[in-house]
Amino acid sequence: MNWNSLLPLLIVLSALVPGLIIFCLDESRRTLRTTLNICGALTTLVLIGIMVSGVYQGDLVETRLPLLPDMDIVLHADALSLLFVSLSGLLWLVTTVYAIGYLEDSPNRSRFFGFFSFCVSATLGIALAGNLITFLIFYELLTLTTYPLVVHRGTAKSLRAGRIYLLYTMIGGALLLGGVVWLKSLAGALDFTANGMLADLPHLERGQLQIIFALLIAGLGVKAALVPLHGWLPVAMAAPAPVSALLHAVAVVKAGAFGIVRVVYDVYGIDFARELNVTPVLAAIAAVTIVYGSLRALFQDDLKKRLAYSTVSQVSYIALGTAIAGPVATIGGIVHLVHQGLMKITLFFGAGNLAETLGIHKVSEMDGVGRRMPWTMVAFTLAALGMIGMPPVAGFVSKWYLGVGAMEADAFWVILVLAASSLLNAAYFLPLLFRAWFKPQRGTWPAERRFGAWETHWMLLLPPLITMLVALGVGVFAGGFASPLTWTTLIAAREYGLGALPAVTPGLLQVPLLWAAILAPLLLAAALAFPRLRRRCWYWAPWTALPALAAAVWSSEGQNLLPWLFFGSIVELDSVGRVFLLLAAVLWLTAALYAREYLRDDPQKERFFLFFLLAMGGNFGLILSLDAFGFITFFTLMSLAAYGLVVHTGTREALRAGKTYMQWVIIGEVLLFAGFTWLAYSAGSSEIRALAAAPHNDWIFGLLIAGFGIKAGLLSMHVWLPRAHPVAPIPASAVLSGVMVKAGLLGWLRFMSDGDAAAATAIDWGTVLLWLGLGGAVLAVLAGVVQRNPKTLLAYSTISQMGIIAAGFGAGLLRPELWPLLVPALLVYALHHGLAKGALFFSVGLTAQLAAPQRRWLWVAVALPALALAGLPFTSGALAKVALKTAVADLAVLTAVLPVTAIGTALLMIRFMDLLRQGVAEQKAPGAVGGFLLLPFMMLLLPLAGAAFLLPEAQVFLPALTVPSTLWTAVWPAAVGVAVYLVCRALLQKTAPLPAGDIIVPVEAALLYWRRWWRRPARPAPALGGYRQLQQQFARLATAGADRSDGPSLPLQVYWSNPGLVFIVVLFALLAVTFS
Amino acid sequence: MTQDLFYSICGIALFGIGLYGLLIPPHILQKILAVNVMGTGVFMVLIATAQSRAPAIDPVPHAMVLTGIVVAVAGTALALSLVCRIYALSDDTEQDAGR
Amino acid sequence: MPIDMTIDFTLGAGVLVLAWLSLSTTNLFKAIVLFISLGLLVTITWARLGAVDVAIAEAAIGAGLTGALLLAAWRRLRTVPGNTRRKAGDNHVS
Amino acid sequence: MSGLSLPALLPWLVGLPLLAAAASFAGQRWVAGRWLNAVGAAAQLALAVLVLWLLAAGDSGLGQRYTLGGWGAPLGIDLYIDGFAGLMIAITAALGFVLSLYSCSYFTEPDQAARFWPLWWLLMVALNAVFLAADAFNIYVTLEILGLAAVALVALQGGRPALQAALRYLLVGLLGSLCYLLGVALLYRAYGTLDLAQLGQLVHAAPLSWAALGLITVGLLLKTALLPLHFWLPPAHANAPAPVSAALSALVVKASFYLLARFWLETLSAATTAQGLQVLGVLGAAAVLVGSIQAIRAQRLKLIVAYSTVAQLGYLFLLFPLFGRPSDTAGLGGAVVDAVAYFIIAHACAKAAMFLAAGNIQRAAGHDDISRLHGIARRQPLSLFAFAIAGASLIGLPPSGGFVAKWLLLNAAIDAGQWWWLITVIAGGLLAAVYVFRVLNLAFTDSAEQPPAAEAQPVLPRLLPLGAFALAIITVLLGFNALWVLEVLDIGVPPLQLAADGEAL
Amino acid sequence: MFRELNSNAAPPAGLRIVCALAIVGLTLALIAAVVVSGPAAPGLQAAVAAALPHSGVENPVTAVLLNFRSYDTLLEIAVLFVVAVATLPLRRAVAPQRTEAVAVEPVLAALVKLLVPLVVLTGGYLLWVGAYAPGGAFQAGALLAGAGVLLSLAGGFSLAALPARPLLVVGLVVFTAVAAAVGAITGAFLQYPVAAAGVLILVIEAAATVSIAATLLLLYGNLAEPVPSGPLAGTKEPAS
Repeated sequence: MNWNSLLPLLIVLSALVPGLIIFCLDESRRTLRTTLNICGALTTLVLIGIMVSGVYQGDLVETRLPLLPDMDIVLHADALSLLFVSLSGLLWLVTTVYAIGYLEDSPNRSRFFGFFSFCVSATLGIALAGNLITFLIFYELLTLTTYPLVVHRGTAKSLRAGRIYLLYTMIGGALLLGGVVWLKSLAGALDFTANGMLADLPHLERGQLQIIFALLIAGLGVKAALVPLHGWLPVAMAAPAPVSALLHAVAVVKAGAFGIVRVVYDVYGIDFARELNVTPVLAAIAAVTIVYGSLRALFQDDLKKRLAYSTVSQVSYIALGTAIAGPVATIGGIVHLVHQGLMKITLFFGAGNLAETLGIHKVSEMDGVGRRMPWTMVAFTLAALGMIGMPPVAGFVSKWYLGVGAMEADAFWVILVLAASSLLNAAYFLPLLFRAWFKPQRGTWPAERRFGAWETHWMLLLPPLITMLVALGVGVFAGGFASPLTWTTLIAAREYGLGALPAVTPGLLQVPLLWAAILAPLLLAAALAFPRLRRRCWYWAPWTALPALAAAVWSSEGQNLLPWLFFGSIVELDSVGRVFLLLAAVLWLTAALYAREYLRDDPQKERFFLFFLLAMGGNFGLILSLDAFGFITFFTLMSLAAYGLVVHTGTREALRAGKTYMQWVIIGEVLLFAGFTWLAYSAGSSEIRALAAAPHNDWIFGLLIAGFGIKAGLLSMHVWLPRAHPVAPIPASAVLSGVMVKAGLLGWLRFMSDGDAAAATAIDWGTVLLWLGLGGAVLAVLAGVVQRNPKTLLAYSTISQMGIIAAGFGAGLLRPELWPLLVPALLVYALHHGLAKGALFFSVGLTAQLAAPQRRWLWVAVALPALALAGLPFTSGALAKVALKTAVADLAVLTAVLPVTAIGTALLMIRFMDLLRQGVAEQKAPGAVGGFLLLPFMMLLLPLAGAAFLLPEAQVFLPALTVPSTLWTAVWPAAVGVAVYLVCRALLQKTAPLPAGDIIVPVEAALLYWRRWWRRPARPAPALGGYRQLQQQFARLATAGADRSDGPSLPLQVYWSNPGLVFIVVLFALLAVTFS
Repeated sequence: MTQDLFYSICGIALFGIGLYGLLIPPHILQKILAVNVMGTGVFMVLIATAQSRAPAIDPVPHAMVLTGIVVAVAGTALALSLVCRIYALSDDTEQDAGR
Repeated sequence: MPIDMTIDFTLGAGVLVLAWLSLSTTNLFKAIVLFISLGLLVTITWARLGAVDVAIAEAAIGAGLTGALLLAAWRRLRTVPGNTRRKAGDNHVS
Repeated sequence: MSGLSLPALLPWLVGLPLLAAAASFAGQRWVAGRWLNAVGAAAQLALAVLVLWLLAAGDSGLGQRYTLGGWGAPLGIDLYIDGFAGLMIAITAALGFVLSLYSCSYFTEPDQAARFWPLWWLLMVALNAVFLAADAFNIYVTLEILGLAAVALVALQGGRPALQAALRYLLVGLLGSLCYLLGVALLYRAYGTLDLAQLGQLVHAAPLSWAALGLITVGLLLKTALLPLHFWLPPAHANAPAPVSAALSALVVKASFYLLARFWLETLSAATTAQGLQVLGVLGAAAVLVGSIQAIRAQRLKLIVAYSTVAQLGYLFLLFPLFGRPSDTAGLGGAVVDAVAYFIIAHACAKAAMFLAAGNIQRAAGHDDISRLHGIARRQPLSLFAFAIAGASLIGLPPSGGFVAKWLLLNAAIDAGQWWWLITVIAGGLLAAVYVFRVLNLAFTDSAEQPPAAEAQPVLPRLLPLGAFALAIITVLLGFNALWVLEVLDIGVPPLQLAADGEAL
Repeated sequence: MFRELNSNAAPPAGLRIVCALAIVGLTLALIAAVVVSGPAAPGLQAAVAAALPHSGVENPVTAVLLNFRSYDTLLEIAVLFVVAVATLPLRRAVAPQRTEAVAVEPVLAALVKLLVPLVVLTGGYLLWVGAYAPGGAFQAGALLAGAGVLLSLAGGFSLAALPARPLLVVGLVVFTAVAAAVGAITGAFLQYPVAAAGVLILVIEAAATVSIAATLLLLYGNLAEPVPSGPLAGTKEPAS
């Protein structure tokens, strides 16, 4: 028995032996038991490490013990088993530490840790099983050893849970046994072979094989919690937290999923399974489970039950990944095995901490818990975001690969399912985070326990942080050397017999300045998290924008490539990027300076700057990154951080605006995610230039336009903008309107500006965009003019300007040959608008701050940006308008409408100045030192005047500026605007202001009415018991929603209860269609 | 109707009567009697078989019957001692004779 | 019908009748006495069938000793102290 | 090893325990006498292992035959041993050894011990004699010893329910033996010989042989307690002292099954009909289901284990339908017999462990009513753990011998094409899970609301839980290497050495 | 089928009839099988006759019992031993103290004084004649037991006085010892050397007679002599 053949056995024993010893220890021997536990976990990890290196050098690591004449117990280490073994080993160590802390002084711990070690040894056995019978042996052993853990507490509830758990798993085990025996009698030895053992046994009878497949999957489905068989999982929540953490994240559920992977790939072989057309059925069941699990999670008020249903849905991703035939989907499925484990265990640790330290079990009790236990909640938040699929956490990676894989197997409905489940995940995770961070603490905690300096016992705090860091690392360094993703690619290559999948070539770090620009704000934000540093760091916030400014002005165009970051991230400064970076740097710098003064005495200023800096980092990253993963990561970071800015003031109005903002952000995210995966599939790589060049079909165009349109405030998707911008503090509004909105334009330019890419589309997206832009521009003016609050007016002005830019871009789509002239025009226009809008927002702040005498000469300063925006000659506005007019000279409809928009803008500007003059802007405490506010304002005016002209792109339009005819075209619209305003000024005073967010308001009213109708006492029960129960759920939630109506609980969640039902019907219809 | 056939039939009849006696009558002593009667029936069949070749008596069944008788008496003795111990216990614990 | 067949018939019939009587009677003592007489008749049958060893053994053990044991047991059951229900005399079964 | 040939050892397998019985009866005076018995049991185990090793080492692939008294088959009596018999003897010796050790510390009163040990050794004599027997009438006598010794052991502790159960067991035993004897008498009348091997050659389908087969089968079914005739087993096994009920459930009922298998599949196989085999199978399946249901409903711990025996015996009877009409294999070979033999061994160890554990719990708590046994885990952790492991083997969960047996049985069922037995086996496993885990819940019901009784709980001697645990460990080990056991099973029945005078009538 | 063992209520009439019919049917079937199968097959008398000269005794039954199928007899004595051990406690529990003297009937006493020596003599004769004519260990043993019973009935003699332990076990020990010794000599367990067969059989028969008599007397003794009321001495009353 040389070393290699002994290793797997040693690993399984290294978990078993400590268990046996611990069993014999009596209760009082705490230290011995702890050391034994930890040593056992460590030795296992070391052995796994040795085995991994062994397998890497390619030698065969296998233990073979004779059991029956024609069958023996085989423990074989191949790539797939190593992945699961290392996951189990790592998480076992972490969970042991957690369990020791958690069960500090509870009774019969020897028994607990004994069975705990047995359970892990069973899991390791399952991972290393080399043939189906060994798998079955350890699978049943797992049932036996986890039962005592579930009933550990001995209360009536846990016994009931144990009974139900046993009922399900026993039946599952029986089915599996039946299947395995039947298969053995048909196919003889059941060793796992690379691409399926049954493939090369042609004579087997198909009907029987299908029934056997059904039996095997049913048996495994119980543990993998596929829909009809998932009943035990939520009930098993009665177990103590470490048990549910281990059970649901690592051992039981993963064993089921791992089993399904083994059966589909190593017993049947993926193509043979497809030939039997059993995999589509599995895919359908998995899809239904995903949606059903998420839906049920929506209605659970008990935290652990919600996490349990989330597990039900998440594990089915793995089943879905395996069922869709294709190497990329396989990678997605298998890598999710690891990622889901890491994220879910963090969530359970978090839940356990809350229960153990504060006695919180219900979601409704979680208000303000972020403040009380910041570090636990940080881990919880990151894991939750990962579960939703937000980059850069691990969840995104697997969803990305699943999406692309689905495209590859052209199973379009899978994308739909992924998108839907991401939305549902958001619907049931975000309220948790919202309550934790943004809602004040209600009353005292149910059962609070103090643990000295730390928020909770160090053994309870360390594990979630470790697993969170690993989850983050796995996500961020997905392309890295030893990441699970690389390992799974190796597995998929083996399964499909392909050569190694295209590895990313390493590059060197050419321009360090670019990374400095991105990382500076992020690092400072991280520093803000530490209470001691917090008091001093917020003051340095503005200087973090300097690296970006330097990069924009001086750095040469260059690219640096980090293969190990994300999927191989590319950071580059090209001509388009430079302009945006310049605009962003200037605005973030001035806004930071302004904010420093503006929020000097605001108690929450550290929190404001935390989100401010995160948004800044996200913005710079967004502009510079040229790989899809990086782009969407920073895009998400910026959007989420902006939420913090919007709800900063904490008023009811701010929270309601924040909610709308978040809803639309998430919809945007999902649309972009769908678009990108589709594009990545057709491009074959995740590099943006390749994506841009890849042929776009209608779906991709529609998704990208809508996704970026939401950010750019395109008509019908702009509703969140007029609500969010005004409620934010001035510097935040400036940045929101000035820079963040431009991200939408940047997205369009990056992804859709390539001419021939649009060839494959049936719909003429150019005209659509054109008319949407122009419509937006005109209607926004009408809506803005009647506003009372100047900031809302400015918001509508932004929508109008962005409408013009969108129209310009639409023109480009119509006539690709215009691009060389049109891009610089759009850039100049964007730059001009950003700077002007920033200045205007600052001016609103200034008017409120400055004492009466200084206000008089302020009008001169305010007039400059307002007139520039209106396009007065010799101002950057004129330059921008001229540039645009020359670029689209031959598009009659555009040239006709431009002057009208000019008039509109002028009208808005006059109205704005009038409102300012009436001093209706919200009064700030007078006497604040205005001086320091002036400095940033002045700093903004300079570039507004000078920069526009110095831009290389602007040079080509300069000569046109001085031609008399352009002068006239710049002046008459302003004049007409002023005249119109003077005429109907009286009328405007009287008209009631249109509520912000115009067209969304009636929609919300309709939804509220539907909700009240739904909550009427239920009608006499229809015959369908199941439907009755589902309706009960909705009704109970609706009432629960009502009492939380004081806090703006996500209507998205409440409304979803009804459309959710509709959605299921649609989904079934769709499935029926695909399979008919 | 040879002699051994007749006696075999009588033996089997005795076995039947014994079986009836074992199953129906209520009192335990009668059951023990029934067992002995059945035994006698089986022995009659054996002895009849031994005697089937009239002049040449086959000694093996005789030996079997001898052993059978001793075993029967052993069984009966054990049964009776158990019955007595039950009665000894039952009378000072419960009064009714039934238990 | 040769002379010996009549003997066999009478012996056979006697054995069967005695067996039936012994088991169907309700009076225990009568049953035991009938059983002992059955034992004696069987001894004669064995002798008739030429199995002398067996006849002696049956007489000594089958009829003699088993009868003694049964009678002793019956006496024990009848006179167990404190058993009010049992009337003296026949221990008949109600 | 010329001197030490296998046949020479066979009589000693019976002789040794006989002498031990006499010695233990005579030597009751010495207090330390009990531990001598343990030494005797060890000697017996050594002998059995030696026999098995010699049997396995034999290259002829066939067992050995031994003529007692040198007179040869029809006239004298022979002993013979094949794979199946060898294994049964080995398991009897092994369990005998462990149970003897257990009994040394279980029976503390001198009077009870004095009566226990001789009866225990006689039980061993009977068991070995049954497994070695090759003569029909000899089997009758061994069955009698087995029956009477078992009854005496059940009645050992003299409680009222025990005595009544013993009496009922005795009557059933006597009825069974007499039916069997009548069957043998009819066979002797029809074929004139008593030796099983000769009968095997002579028997042909005739009304008399059907009648004989019917009687023998009813007799043995009564003794092995198959479903309709099982009413006597639960009270008997539940009320007997722990080591006795362990021996009864694990070995005694198996002996009569072993004989039934020999008669049906070997000796009287010519007279058997396919429908008869199916009926036995169906009765077995019914036993599994009804036994399990009754076990689920039972309230007393030992009663549950007893009903579980009735259920598990049902599995054994699946041998008959699956074995089907006997081909000319060299006796009882074939996959089905492997499965059933392995089942017997696994069940023997598991059931013995369970009864010992139940006995410990009863002695520690003073009663064995489940509803009042909360917090027993704290006082008897090792026993409950042994009960759990043995339970896992009964259910057929992997690391145990039960799983391998169930696996072999399922395989045999599918190979024989009668897949419906599959459902019975799996359903039986699930039902077993219900009643085993019903007991295991005791381990987790914390006894907070019922503080342990004030008076000191009787502290059990250390050996008792260890005995149960040792057997449980054997069950688990059986789960790991079935190879060796299955090889021994394939050793066939030795050919018939005709009597010296050569002619068989 | 089995009523509550000793409940006095007779089984309901319906069941009795059904049972009776079933049993009658079974018996008739067996009888039919025997009748149909015709004459019995020739037994083993030829083989016994052939081997009788080497068996060391003339009486074929004794030859079969103690030579050809001596293993059966050995196990049979073991059966007796089992029952003896099973019913032993009653005997020892009663132990020495003599219950009140049983009224001695003069007539019976006189008869016993005459009969017992005669019975013992015939017992001895029966034992010896076993080798040549019908007789043998079991019959002799039973006869001696009969004598014992007579004595006990007569009241003059208490069975408790018998030294139970050695007497019971002597038969078994002697038989096994001889079997083993003989096995060592002639190579097969229980195979007597032809010359010494007769003597050995007689020795075994003597020992067997003694232990059979003792056992039977013991069985009768514990039933006949009144047992002190109350639970058996020595049996702990665990609610088993």
